[in-house]
Amino acid sequence: MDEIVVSILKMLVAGAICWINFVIIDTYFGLPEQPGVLGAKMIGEKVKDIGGNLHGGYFMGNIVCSPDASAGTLLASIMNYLMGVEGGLITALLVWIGNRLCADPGYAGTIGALTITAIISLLKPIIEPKYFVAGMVLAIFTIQGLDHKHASLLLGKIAKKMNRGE
Amino acid sequence: MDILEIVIGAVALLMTLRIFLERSRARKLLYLCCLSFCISALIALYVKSPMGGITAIVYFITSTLSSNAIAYTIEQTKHIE
Amino acid sequence: MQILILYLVSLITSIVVAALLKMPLIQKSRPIRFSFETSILFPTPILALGIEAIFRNLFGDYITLAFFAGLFGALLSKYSDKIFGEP
Amino acid sequence: MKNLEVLPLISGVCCILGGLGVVLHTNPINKIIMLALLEIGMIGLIVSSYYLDIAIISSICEPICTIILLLGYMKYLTTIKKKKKFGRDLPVLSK
Repeated sequence: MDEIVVSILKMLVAGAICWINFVIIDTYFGLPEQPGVLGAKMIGEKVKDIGGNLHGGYFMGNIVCSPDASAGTLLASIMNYLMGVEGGLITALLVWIGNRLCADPGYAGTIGALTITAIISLLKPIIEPKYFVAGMVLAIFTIQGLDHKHASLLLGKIAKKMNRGE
Repeated sequence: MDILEIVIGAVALLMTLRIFLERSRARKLLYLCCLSFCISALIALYVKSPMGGITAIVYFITSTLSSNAIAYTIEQTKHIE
Repeated sequence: MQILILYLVSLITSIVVAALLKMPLIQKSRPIRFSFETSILFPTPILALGIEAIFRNLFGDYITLAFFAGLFGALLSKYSDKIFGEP
Repeated sequence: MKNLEVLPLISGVCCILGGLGVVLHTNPINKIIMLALLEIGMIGLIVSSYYLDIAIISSICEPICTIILLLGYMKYLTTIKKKKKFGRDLPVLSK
């Protein structure tokens, strides 16, 4: 019974680390600033119609339409769990190819994969890599699945504070 | 059954029900993206070998390509009608 | 220790070949985060390290394969817009 | 007694709900989204019995099928629009 509580605590801490990592990298590389492809523009306008923020809607649309730092974080933690540090490098190569197929420059995906590899290799004695996999799923659930209106308002506030958008 | 798999499975089940019951076409794509994250994590936790990791990466990137094409078509057809 | 030498060989080879192919040191068009150009600093070392990791897991530790991994990384980075198409 | 796994359970639910959704929805784009849901469940069922190579091939072929269906739908829409304009411009020939 005690192990379950400890593992849930580890999962929540790993989820918080993943959330901070991918939101900061995606915002720095200009996802809320403009829609990269035509489909992201449509999703941003639909999110604005239900009362959300336009720039937060562009952020969510860009995540759907091309693999960005969120995909880099999830796949790099998967390959760290299965292969070790070398898996992070293979992930960076494959995510770059996928980004170029979706007509995206590909800065956010590769740099997100490399930073989560560094963080996992630093924290390996305390939190095992398989907790990062479940934590990333919880982190993406709070943005894409729970409540679109409040999530887009929060993302718009972060983008305004980091001087991207508006 | 591990506790991690149970948590990811609960999230995936909730996403499946919300895709089925949602009215708007654009917001179905957001839920579909979250479901794709969940299945990719479950594949890696089920097959514990490097080949399972390669399968998860290839599955996730091609799923993103598919939803990109659907979103592009929704924008185009709105312009036509 | 030997693994570190292999990665260093592929890194240095990719940078030297990319400099011989007359690629710019950093992207010319501003702002950098929206430009599609490839340069010496951004995608070339990452591609070389990734190809080297795949080769080392498939075939084994050879220093010739590290050299070829750097060469392939530089060529893929140079001709990427001809392979994937202009945006 | 076999241990209950999570991945076949989720994939089965995805397959059943996707199949029901393809029948019940009426808009063509909604039908295509539900078909994507059914394909997700199918790939999960293939992986859960360890056929990894077939899973890679079928997940590469999935967006190609979706793109061909979407091209057919856009061609259908433009054909309907052109036929209406043609009939309005030359009303004599439409009889």
